[in-house]
Amino acid sequence: MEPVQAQVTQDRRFGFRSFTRAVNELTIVVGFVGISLYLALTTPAFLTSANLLSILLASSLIGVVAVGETFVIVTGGIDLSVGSVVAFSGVMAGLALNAHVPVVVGVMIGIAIGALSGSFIAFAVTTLNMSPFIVSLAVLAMARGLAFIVTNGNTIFSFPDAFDNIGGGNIGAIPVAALITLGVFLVAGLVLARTVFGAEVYAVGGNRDAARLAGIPVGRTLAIVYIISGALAGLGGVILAGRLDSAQPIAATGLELNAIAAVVIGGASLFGGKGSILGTLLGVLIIGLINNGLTLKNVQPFWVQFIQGAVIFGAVLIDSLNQKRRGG
Amino acid sequence: MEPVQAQVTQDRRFGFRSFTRAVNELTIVVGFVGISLYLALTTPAFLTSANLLSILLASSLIGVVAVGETFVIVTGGIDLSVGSVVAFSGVMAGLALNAHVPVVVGVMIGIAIGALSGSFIAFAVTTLNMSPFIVSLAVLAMARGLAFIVTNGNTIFSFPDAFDNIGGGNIGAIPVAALITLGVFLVAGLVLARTVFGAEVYAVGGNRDAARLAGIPVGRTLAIVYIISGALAGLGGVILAGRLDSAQPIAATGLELNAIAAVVIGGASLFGGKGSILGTLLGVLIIGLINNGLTLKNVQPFWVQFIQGAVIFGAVLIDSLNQKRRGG
Amino acid sequence: ADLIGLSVATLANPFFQGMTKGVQSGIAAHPDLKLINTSANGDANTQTNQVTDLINQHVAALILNPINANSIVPVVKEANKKGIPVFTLDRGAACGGCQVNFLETDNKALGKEGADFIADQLKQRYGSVKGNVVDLEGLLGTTAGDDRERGFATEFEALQKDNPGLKLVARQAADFDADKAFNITTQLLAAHNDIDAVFNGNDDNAVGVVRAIRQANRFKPIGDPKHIVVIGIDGTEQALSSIRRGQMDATLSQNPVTMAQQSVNYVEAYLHGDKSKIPAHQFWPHLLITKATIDSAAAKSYGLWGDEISH
Amino acid sequence: MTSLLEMRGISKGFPGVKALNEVSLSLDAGEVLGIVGENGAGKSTLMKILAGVYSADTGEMLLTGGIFSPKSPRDSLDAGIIVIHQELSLIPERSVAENIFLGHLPRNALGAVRRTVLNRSAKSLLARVGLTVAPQTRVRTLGIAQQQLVEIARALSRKARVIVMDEPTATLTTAEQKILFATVATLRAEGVGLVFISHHLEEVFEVCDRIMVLRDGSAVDTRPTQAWTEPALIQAMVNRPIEALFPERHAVLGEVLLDVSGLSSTGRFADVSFTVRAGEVVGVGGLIGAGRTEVLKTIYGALAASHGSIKINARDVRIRSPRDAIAAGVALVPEDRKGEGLVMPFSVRSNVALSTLPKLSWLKSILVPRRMDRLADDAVKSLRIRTPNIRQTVRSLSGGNQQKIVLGRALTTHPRIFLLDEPTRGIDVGAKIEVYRLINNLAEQGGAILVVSSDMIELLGISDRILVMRAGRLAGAVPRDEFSQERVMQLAALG
Ligand SMILES: Nc1ncnc2c1ncn2[C@@H]1O[C@H](COP(=O)(O)OP(=O)(O)OP(=O)(O)O)[C@@H](O)[C@H]1O
Ligand SMILES: Nc1ncnc2c1ncn2[C@@H]1O[C@H](COP(=O)(O)OP(=O)(O)OP(=O)(O)O)[C@@H](O)[C@H]1O
Ligand SMILES: [Mg+2]
Ligand SMILES: [Mg+2]
Repeated sequence: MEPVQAQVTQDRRFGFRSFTRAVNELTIVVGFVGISLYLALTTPAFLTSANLLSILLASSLIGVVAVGETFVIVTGGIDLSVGSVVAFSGVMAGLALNAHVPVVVGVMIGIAIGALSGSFIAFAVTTLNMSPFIVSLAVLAMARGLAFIVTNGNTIFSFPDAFDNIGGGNIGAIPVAALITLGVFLVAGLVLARTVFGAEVYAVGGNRDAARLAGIPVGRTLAIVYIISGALAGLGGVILAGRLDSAQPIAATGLELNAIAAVVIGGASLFGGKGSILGTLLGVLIIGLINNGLTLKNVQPFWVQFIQGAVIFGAVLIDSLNQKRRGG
Repeated sequence: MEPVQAQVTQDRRFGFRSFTRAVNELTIVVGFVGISLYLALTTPAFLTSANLLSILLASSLIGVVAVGETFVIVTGGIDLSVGSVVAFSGVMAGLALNAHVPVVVGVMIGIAIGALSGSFIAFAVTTLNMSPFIVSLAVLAMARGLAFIVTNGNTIFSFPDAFDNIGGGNIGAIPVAALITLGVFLVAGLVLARTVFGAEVYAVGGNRDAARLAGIPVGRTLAIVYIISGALAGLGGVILAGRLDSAQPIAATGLELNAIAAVVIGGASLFGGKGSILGTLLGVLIIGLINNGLTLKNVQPFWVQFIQGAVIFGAVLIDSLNQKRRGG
Repeated sequence: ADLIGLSVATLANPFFQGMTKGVQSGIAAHPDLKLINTSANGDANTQTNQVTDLINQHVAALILNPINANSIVPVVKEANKKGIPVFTLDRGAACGGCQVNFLETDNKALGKEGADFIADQLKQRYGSVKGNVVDLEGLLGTTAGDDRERGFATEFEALQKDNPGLKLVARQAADFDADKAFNITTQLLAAHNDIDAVFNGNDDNAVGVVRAIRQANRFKPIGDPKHIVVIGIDGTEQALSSIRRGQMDATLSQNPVTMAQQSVNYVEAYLHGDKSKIPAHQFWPHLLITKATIDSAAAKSYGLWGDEISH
Repeated sequence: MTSLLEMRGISKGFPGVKALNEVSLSLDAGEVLGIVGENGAGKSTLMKILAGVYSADTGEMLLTGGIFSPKSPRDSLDAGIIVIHQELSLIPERSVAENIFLGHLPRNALGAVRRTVLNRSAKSLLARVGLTVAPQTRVRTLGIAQQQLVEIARALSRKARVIVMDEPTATLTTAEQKILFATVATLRAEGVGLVFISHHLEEVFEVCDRIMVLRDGSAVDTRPTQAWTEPALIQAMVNRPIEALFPERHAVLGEVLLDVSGLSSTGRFADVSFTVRAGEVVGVGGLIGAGRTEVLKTIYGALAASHGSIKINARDVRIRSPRDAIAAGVALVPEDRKGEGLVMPFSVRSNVALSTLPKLSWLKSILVPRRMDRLADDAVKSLRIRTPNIRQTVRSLSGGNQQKIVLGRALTTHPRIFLLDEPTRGIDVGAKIEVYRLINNLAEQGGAILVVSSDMIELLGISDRILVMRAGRLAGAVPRDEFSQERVMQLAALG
């Protein structure tokens, strides 16, 4: 029995190696390259290593947070709490450091606070069957409130250098935070693309009923995903506090929308089942590039937001036209 | 699996249904009644007509915006631009009024600007096939940017009384804005629950492919929905500018999250096909009650956000436990 | 006791915490007053709603720290109608006599003095006013951000007229957000290796700048010809600490605690004392604080509020 | 000797429905048990209880003599009970291989998926079920029949003691069925116990050792296959005598209603030309992936045509959307009822009304619930849709009844041209006869009907003429007097 047509179709679609295929799917790469080219050609300062590293550094906070958000979004969920959790973990780590715990412990406290708030969301979403949107919105408000309550609204500052270096130090010329972020992307990329857990994350997001019928521990998968997102927000809090040598309860307000935007620009669907860490990396870098370009070109502040919006629109528009052309 | 959901005999999608049945489904009503009772019993100032009217007045901006958002969310879309559009329409109406156009024209300009930005989203979503999340996020940034650009960052103020009364006047004891908002809820409730268009909105959100094959004009339905959302955000801008006798480019920042929260608290799903105007009304009022209660009970500001989050969490938790119990 | 309603614009910034603490301690000093305390989270509409709720509770007086001078007018008029006296703090209501007293920070002057400070430093460095300056504005659309920017920009342009060597290499909005200031500065430092000074819309901006300079290994002690002058506004605890450590050059401190206490004193006088002594409008003084002056008697008597409120 | 599996006195109720009433069955190792029954008889529900999806209200299950009470699908899978559910349950965005091994992907010590092992194993399983797509192919790009084969391959990927196939053949053509039956034989020889559910009685007779009949949630009779005759089986299922399966065709052909010429859709099919006359039933045969669905959808305006023209009633028409098609008097019953036919969470009434909302309203805008009720009631009555009431969500209906709702909706627009894609998929004999009669009536009333079906017997039974497609092209047409399975198969496979 020879379904000829199907055979032909498959060859056309899947004859290439996997990298080509990934790029093929990530048509947003066109937008990314376009923006980079434009900046490279019009702004002499753009293609300096100091500048490129500064983009990486500036992207590190949103980057680690967006990685966690990618896991959540691939399951079809959403985590609106990340910005507040960054602030809350940051001030908790800061309070601990000011009480003279060792730096390692301070870092772990930051990450643990994030993971804890992630577990709260996980519990509500899996066991109580509540909507991730509402739960994480409630945690957005609660974590922010807690950050104010524990600090009395004050800025916590003056941390040991070892801690500050996490966010603001360099190894050679490379910012530590950028290295950490790249590490997070690498590990997360492997986990999501190559492991059984990653496959389960996609399955849960692609068709939750089918995943359950196939014996996948849906609840556990969802729970882990929110904990990852929380823990990475905690790490983000540590990076931010270290970078500024201070932790403010108001920090990272609105970060969640930017992180989610990066994930969606990177090709994920809020309906779940779609998305990749590579895509998110592109999304994060596109946002980083736009901000960098606006600074380098010294765009008038009134115009900044408009142009940010227009460029994101343009980049995704290219993407969608591109997909249309390919016959998506 | 979804057996629990599926068993329930229901026709919440469209067509007539008895009021009790609607309430039966809207278990969030329990949370609403709970919060009201608590406030009524513990706070003497709560059950005064002045206070109750002030809750309605305070809910009017988020209310009109949430109505538009309900339409969008029922189709499975999202409109993140509403906060910025409120600001942009407000300043445009304000600029027009300061150029001495008649009040009616000023109002129409505000609404038209909203509708226009809605059409932009509609075009991108339907014709260019872009994701509503990204498009409306881009419009969020662009509309905010435009609001700054056209005003040079300045506050526009001192409008004719007739205009200010829209947002801040009373008819008898009743705030005009509250009346307008209730009118919007009524009309929208009828449209969504009882008209062909409303049924189409639900169908598009419930299964877009099936809707298209059934001959429903999917693109047109989606387009109208975003235009409604934009126009109502424009109306929101007018109400706000009137209420404050001034229009600021920075106004209504973050309003989108609150509006979406109200819709989701009211039982809508971000996956589309579910939700109702009555539910959104309850969601809006719950948020209004919480804020009112926090002021009446003189909760310390540091605790406000935490309690807001906790109460929303609690209200929706009751809802989900309730649904579980009913679902058996 | 008389109920006093307070609405501050936000608590997102230590300055407003100082203001709240000032009102609280002021009220504590008057046993016949009781406080209802709200914060509007930076949103004018929320503030209007909160003030309405306060009016509905029949407060005896309102202390308002408006988000926007125009937007607050309708509820101030509403309060007037109900006979509730209104006292404004830091920012007034744009209806003149509708408030009993308006205690103001002169934001334009702060911006102007920031420009002058930078000009002084450059003159010390180069013998004449020249060099490359960055302007990191605060949050667009806020009175503090906009007025300080206006004060700075006007003065800077005036200085430029007389001193052609004075350049503005970048003007960006850092939104009173330390992280945003950090990112912008990192990128500006990568693009320009000859920045002499950075003006900041507030101290949070300045803190981000200081950290970015350190991160980029561009920090040189004050006095070094390559030192980048950083000046902020407010006098937060972190800024004071940074000045003591010689990382940041100066802050233009305005004392919200004493300002707010004064406002409460006026309320008390209005309700139970001598109304005639209450001025309709008053600029609350501010003070330039540098490493040289931070421990001076002048600074002590003005009050290092940033240090006070956290202890 | 204990049986492999025993279900005793199983009852299950849903609000408004008693789906199962004291049903018992036993299954031995190496045995194939057939379960037949009308739509909504409770077959799938019984199997879902076995699969750990639902828990029974009463009754117990024994697996090799020991009490078996699964709390989740996972428990059943771990016990070696594999159910191929009636509703496809695949992850559309993932690869075929990953779908096959979902829930037990081969992994190394680090938890990484062993891709090479995965793809190799998947390839051999795909070969076993006769699907020749690459294991890396995304399921989303597969037709529904190909997806069904993936489901079967998935069942074979696990170490099974019991395999349940709930209408595995509903979407398959004869060729794949043969392979499936061979697989069933192998499994049986290996000592696996199989449950086979189908509305194709000839298949049931072919593969089963024993056949159990469910009617209205009760097991009415179980006998060895030899002890059943087809009429007896049907009688037991529907509890009333059934005449001939296919109605007599008295085709009175009128003018050409649908004239398709040179129709192409890039990448899908090319140069398809044919006509359908008023009163004519034209069947379309072909293998999986031949492009039949795409042709129907292109005519209906749901896919874009790249070349060609369509005439309706001798007039050129431009159909750009399903809406245009409906306005031109064309109706489509899509093959994938869950994905494209129904809005699953909506009620029966809402689904039936979907295509004629303006007509059910006042001034074409305000819905008149009474009209909607009447329309839905009519559809339920005339198609004998089994539902507690018209407000029931269609998700809770049995597959066959869902299919009838799609049909019912198509009729509400009073079309003259019917494009029916696998219209009897998953429908019981009784209902099938009703559908055949319906098709016949529509033809007699002057309708032009194009039926895609992978059920060869059905195709031969109801058509006046059969078009055969192969690899995106029309391979030929067979007039009624030349009808034979061989002829159609030959055109479909060889050309
Ligand atoms: N989740 C559910 N909620 C409510 N009723 C249900 C649910 N699942 C099944 N039913 C009802 O139970 C009865 C049996 O359905 P079931 O799916 O078992 O039938 P079936 O024999 O498999 O039919 P078919 O041949 O059409 O697949 C039907 O009346 C159906 O409407
Ligand atoms: N959404 C899709 N995207 C890409 N290719 C598709 C899609 N749907 C189907 N195809 C491919 O188009 C071809 C024809 O589809 P399909 O299998 O539906 O045809 P068919 O003749 O109707 O067969 P059957 O209905 O028996 O499955 C197949 O190669 C299939 O893989
Ligand atoms: Mg079934
Ligand atoms: Mg087909």
